[in-house]
Amino acid sequence: MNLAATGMAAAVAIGLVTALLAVVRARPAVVGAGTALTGAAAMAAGAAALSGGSFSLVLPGVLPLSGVALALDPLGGLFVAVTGGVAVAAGIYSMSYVDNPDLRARGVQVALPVFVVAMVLVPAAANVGTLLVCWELMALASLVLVVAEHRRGPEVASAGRWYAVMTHAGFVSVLIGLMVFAAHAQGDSFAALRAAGRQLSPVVAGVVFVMTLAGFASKAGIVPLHAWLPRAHPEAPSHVSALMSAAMVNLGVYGLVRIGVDLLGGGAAWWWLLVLGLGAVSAVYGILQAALSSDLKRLLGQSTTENMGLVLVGVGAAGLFASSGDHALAALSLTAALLHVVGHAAFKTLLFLAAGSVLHATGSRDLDLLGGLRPVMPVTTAAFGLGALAASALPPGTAFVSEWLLLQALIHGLPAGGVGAAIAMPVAVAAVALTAGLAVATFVKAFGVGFLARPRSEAVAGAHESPFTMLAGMGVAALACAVVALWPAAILPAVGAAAGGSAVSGAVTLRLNQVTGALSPLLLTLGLVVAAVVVAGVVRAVAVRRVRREARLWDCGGGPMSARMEYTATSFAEPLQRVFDDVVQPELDVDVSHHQESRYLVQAVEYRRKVPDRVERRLYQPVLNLVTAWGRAGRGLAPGSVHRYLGYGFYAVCGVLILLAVTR
Amino acid sequence: MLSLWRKIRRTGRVAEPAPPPPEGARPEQAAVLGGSVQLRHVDAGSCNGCEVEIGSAFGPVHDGERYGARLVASPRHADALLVTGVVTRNMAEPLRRTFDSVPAPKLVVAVGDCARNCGVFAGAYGVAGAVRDVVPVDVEIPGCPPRPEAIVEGLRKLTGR
Amino acid sequence: MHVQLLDLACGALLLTAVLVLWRRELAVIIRVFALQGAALAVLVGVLAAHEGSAELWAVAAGVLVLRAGVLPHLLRRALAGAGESRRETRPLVNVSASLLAAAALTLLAYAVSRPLVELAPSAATQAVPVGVTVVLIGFFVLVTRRRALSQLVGFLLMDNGITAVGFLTTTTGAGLVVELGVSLDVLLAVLVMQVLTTRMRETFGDTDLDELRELRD
Amino acid sequence: MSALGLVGGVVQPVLIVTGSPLLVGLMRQVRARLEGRAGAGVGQPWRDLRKLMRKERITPRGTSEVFRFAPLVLVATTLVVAVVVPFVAAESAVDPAADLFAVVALLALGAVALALAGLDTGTAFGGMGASREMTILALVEPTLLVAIFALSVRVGSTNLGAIVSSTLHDPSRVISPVSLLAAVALVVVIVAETGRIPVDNPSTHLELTMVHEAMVLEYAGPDLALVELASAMRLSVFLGLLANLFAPWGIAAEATPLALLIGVLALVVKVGVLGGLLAAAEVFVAKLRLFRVPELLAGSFLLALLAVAASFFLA
Repeated sequence: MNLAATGMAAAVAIGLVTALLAVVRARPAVVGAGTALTGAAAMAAGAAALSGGSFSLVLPGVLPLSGVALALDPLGGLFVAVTGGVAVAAGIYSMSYVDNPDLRARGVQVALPVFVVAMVLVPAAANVGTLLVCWELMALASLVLVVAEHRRGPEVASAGRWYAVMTHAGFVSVLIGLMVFAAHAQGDSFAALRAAGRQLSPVVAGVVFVMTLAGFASKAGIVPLHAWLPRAHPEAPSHVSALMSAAMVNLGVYGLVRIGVDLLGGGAAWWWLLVLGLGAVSAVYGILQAALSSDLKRLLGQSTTENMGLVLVGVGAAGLFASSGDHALAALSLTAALLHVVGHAAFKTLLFLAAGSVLHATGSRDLDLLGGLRPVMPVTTAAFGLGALAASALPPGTAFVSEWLLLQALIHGLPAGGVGAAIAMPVAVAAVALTAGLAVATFVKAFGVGFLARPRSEAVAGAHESPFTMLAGMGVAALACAVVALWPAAILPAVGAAAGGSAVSGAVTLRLNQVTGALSPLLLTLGLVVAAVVVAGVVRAVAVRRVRREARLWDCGGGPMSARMEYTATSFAEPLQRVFDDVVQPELDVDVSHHQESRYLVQAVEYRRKVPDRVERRLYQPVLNLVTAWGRAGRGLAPGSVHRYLGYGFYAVCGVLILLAVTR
Repeated sequence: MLSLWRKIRRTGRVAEPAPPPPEGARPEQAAVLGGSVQLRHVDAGSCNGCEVEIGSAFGPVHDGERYGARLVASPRHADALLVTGVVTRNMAEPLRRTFDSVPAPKLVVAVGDCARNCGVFAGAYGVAGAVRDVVPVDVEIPGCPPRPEAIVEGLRKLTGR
Repeated sequence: MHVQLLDLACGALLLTAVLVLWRRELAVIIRVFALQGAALAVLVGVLAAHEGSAELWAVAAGVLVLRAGVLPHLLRRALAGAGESRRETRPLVNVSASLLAAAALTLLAYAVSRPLVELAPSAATQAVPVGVTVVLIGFFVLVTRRRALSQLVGFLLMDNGITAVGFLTTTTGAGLVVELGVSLDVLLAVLVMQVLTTRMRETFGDTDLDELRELRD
Repeated sequence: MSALGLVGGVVQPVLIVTGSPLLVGLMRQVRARLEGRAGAGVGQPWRDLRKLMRKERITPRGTSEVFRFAPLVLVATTLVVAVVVPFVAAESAVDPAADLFAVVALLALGAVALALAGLDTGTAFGGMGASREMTILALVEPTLLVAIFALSVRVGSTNLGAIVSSTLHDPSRVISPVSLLAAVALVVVIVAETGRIPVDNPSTHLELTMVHEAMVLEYAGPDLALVELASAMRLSVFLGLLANLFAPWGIAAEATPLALLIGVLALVVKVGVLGGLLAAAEVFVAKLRLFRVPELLAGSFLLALLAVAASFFLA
C-alpha cells in the first residue's frame, strides 16, 4: 500500500471518525481539528499521487451495480491536495469560529467532515457510480451547511432552495451525460470509458460533453448557471464559504477536464470554443457584478465566478490547441489554468476566512457600514490585504503568475490554429485584461472601503481581533498564497504533472519550455523591496525634518468630518456602474420629499440603487414563471381524493404493462 | 484647431518683461524655500476685489508663475497662505485650522488693505479683526485692491527670484 | 515596398472608417470621408503601379476626383444648408457600444472572407477583409445613425468598401467599366438623397429620420 | 546578466530620476509659451522637490501604514521599471522581469497603492479620486494588453529586449499598419494612465474635476515630493516605453562609453520630443467629461484590436 492510498484511507477514516464523534458530542474544537487532520491526510495523498505514486482500488460489493472504484492519478491528486489544503485552513479556523447555537447543532457539525470527505473522494472516483454517489453526498452535506444559520433570516432559506434546485439540476445533467457515455462503453469504469471515448461518434460525444459541461459548469458557478453561487456562498458560515468557494467549485473544473480531456480524449474544436466563450463571459460578468456589489461575502462569491471563468478560458484554450495538434501550448495553457485553480483556492480561502472574522467581530458584511478596522483588527486587515493583492493579478500577487502564464499561452496561440484561434485569442486576451482591471478595482474597493479609513457605523467601533485559531487558519492560507506568488516553482512541477506535460521550468525564473517567455516573481519582488528600501533611505538622508506631526484631516477648515462624508462602496462603484449601464441595467429610485410649507424646500432625498443580476432576470424568471404556470395547471390533477391518487398509480402501471406488451 | 494655432502664432508672448527684483527685506523662512512657493488662497471675508487681482497676477500678462509661485488646491501642498479680506467671525477658526494644516516652514501673506488693517470694514459687526490678529503675518501687500504688479512684487519677496 | 504601401492604404481605409463611427461632428465626418476617398485612390494607384496598367491609373484618378472631391463637396453643401443640426448628437447605439460593435464586425469580416483569401493568396487578396470590414461598418452607420447626412456617409462608406474589395480581388483590368458604372450610380444616389433631404428640411425643418415614422400615421 | 544590461540598470534609473522632473518642467514651459506666458523655467519642478524635502512631514489623524507607505511603493515600482526596461541599453539588467505584462502590472501596482492611500484618508475627495482612478485603470487594461498583444505577435515574445532588438533589426516593420494602429492606441492609453488632458488635468485646482490630484490632497513635505517625483517618473517611463517600442534607434547595443552616451542622448531627445508634442497637443484639446472617457478608451481599444486583426489581415 503506497503513500497515496494510505493518505486517502487516513483521510476517509479520520473524517468518518470525526463525524461519528460529532454525532456523540458535537464539540467545535474536536470537529475542527478532525477536519483539519482529514485535510492534511488528503494533502499527503494528493502530493504522493502528484509525485508519481498513483493507486487504484475496487470494492465490488459496497455499492449496488458496479461497486466502488477509487484511483488517484496526478490530475485527481492535484484536486485532492487542493481540497485538503483548504480543509486544513478551514478546519483550524472553525475551531473558534463555530460559537453560536446554530453552528454548534449536531447535524451541522457532522456535515462538515462528511463534506470534506466527499470532496476528497470525488477526484479519486474511478467509475461513474462512485463519482455520482460522492458528488451527491458532497451536494447534500454542503446543503446542510449552507442552511445552518437559517434562523438568521429568510434569505438563508432562499439561498438553500436555490442551491438545492440548481445543484440537483446539475447533477441530473451530469447523470444523463455519463449514462449516455457508459451506454456506449464496456461498463462504467473510467478505464472502459477512456477506451470507448475515442471511438464515439461525434454526435454522441458532443451530447455527452455538453450535458456534463452543463452540470460541471453549474457547480463551478459559470454564467449562465451561476445564480446559486452568489446566494449560497455568502449565506453559508464563513469556513464553509471558504470550502465551497475554494474547493468545491474546483471540482466542476476537475469534472470538465476529466471527462472532456481525459475520457473523451479531446474532441472537436467547437467544444473548446464553447468552453472558452463561457469562461470569458463568466470572468467578465462575474467580476463586473463583484465590482458593483457592496456585500463583502457576496462580492467574494461573485469573484469566484470570475476566477472559475479564467480557469475555463485556460482549459478552453488548452482544448483548442490540442485539437489543432499543438500539444506544447495545450500543456502550457492547462498548466496556467490549474495553477490558477491552486492560487484561487489559496487566496479565496484567505479572503473568506478574513471576511468571516469581520462578520464575527462586527456582525456586518455590508461594506457601506464597515471601515476603520485597521486599528482594531490589525491581523485580519493584513490578511485581507494580502488576499486582495493575491486576487488582483498584480505583482507580487498569487493570481499574477497564473494570469501571466495564461496570457503567454493566448499570445503564442494566435499563429497556432486557424480562424477560430485567430478570433478567439484577441477576444480572450481582452476579456482577461478587462477582468484583471475590474478585479483590481473590486479589491481596492473591498480592502480600502472595508478596512481602511474611519468606521462608518457603530458596529465597527466595538470590533475586536479574532481568537488565535481563526488567525492561525488565515495564516495557513496566507502562507499558501505567498508560496504560489513568490516561488511558484515549488508547485509547478506538480501542476505540470497534473496537466500532462511540463510546460514551465526553472526555480527562481520561470521559463516557458516550448515558446519564448520568462518571468521571475521572486526577483521582481526582491527588486521592489530593494527599491523601496533605497528610496526610504534616500528620503531619510535628504529630509531635513524627520519628525512626523499628527494633524487633523484637511476638512476645508470646517467642522470635523463625519463618517457619512466618506466614500462608500456604493459610491466607489458608481462610475463603473454608469460606464456599464447598458450591461447591468441597474434599477434607480430617487424619492424627493418636500417641506409642507413650500414645494421648493426639499426635506429629504432618498436614493436607492439595486443592481439585479441581469442574466438571472432574463433567463431564470421566464423559466420560473413557466414552472409556476405548470404547477398551477397541475393543481387540477390533485383534488385531494385518495381514490383519485390510487387510480393514477393503477392507470400508470396498466399503461406501462400495455406498452411492454405492444413493444415486445 | 488650425485657427487656434494661427491665434497662438499671431499673439506670441504677452507676458511683460520682468521688472527688477523688489527691494526690501525677505522673510527669514523664505530662504529655505529656495525659489519655489506654493500658495493656498484663503478668502477670509473679502469683497472679491483682491481675488480678481490675484487672478490677473497669475494671468499671462503678469505671469506670477515665472517667479516660482504657484497656486495649489490643498494647504498640505502649500508653503504660504494668501489671505484676502477682513477675517470675519465665521472664518476666524477655519483660517486658524488652515494655517495649522500647512507643513512648516510656513508663511502668511496678507493681500489688500482689509487683510492688513480691516480697511473700510474696521469696527463693523461680524469682523473678528485683521489677519495678523488671527495668524502671524510675514508679508503684507497694501492696496484696495492691490494692483497685480504689487501682488507679484510681494510674491517675489518670498521666492527671491 | 508595394506590399507595404498597399498595407498602409488599407490601414488608412480602416482608420477612417473607425473615425466616421467615432466622431459626432458632421463636418469632421465629411472630412474623414474625403480622406478615405484619397486612401482608396492610393490603393488603386498602388495596384495600378504594380500591374503597370494605364487603365487602372485612370480609375485611380477618377476615384480621387469623385470620392475625395465631388462627393465630399456635395455633402458639405448639404451640410451648409442643414442649419443648426451639425452634430450626430444621439445615435441609436451609443458611441462606445458602436466602437465595440465595430471590433466585433472586424473579426466577423475576417472570418467570412477567409475562404476568399485562401482561393488565391496574395498581398492584395490578403487585404480583402479590410474592405469587407469597411462595408460592414458602413452598413452599421447606415443602421444606427439618426441624421440623414451621416446615414448617407454610411452608404458611401459601404460603397468605398465594395470598391476596395472589387479592386483587391479582380486583378485583371475589367475594373474600369464596372467602376464607371458604380460611380455614376453613387453620384446619382447622392444627388437624389440630397434633393430629398432638402425637401424634407423645407417641409419639416429637420432631417432626423426618426421623425419620418410619423408620416406613416 | 550581461555587462551591458548591468550598466543600463545603473544608468537608466539615475537618468530617469534626474530627468523626469526636467521633462515635467519642459512640458510646463511648452504650455506656458503657447499660452503667451514666460513660464517658470525647466528647472522649477526640481526646485519644488528640493523645497518639499525640507518641509515637515504630516500624518493626518486616522490614517494607517497604507497612507504612509504608498509613496514609497509608488516610487519603488517605477524605479524597478526604470531599471529593467531597455531604455538606454538594448539588454535588460534583470531580463526575466523585463516582460511587457510584468512592467504594465508593476505600474498598475503603483496606481493601486496611491488609490488605497486616497481611500485610507477617509475624506470625500480621497475616495472620489481613488474611485475614478480605478475606473479608468480597469477600462485602460484591455486596450493596453491587446496593444501589447499586437506588438508581441510579430516577435513571438512579450520580452521587451526581444521586441526592441527585433525592431532594430527590421526597421521597416515600424511603418506597417499594425505598428501605427498599436501606437495610436498606446498613446491614448498613456494619456489616460499618466493623467494628462483630456482624461485628467494635472494642474487643476477644482476638486470636483480631479482624478490623480484628489488622491494626494493629504500628502505634505517629503511624502508629497515622492508622489510628485513618481508621477513625473511614470510619465517619462511611459513615454520612454512608447519611444523604444516603436523607434528604438540610438539605443546602446554594446557596453562602450560612446554607445551609452548616444543611448542616453537618444532617449533624452526622444522623450523630450514626445513630451513637447504631448504638451503642445494639450493646449488644443479640452478635458473630457469623466463619462466621456470610456468612449475614448473604447475607441483606442478598437484601434488596438484592429492592430491585432491587421497583423493577420495584412501579414
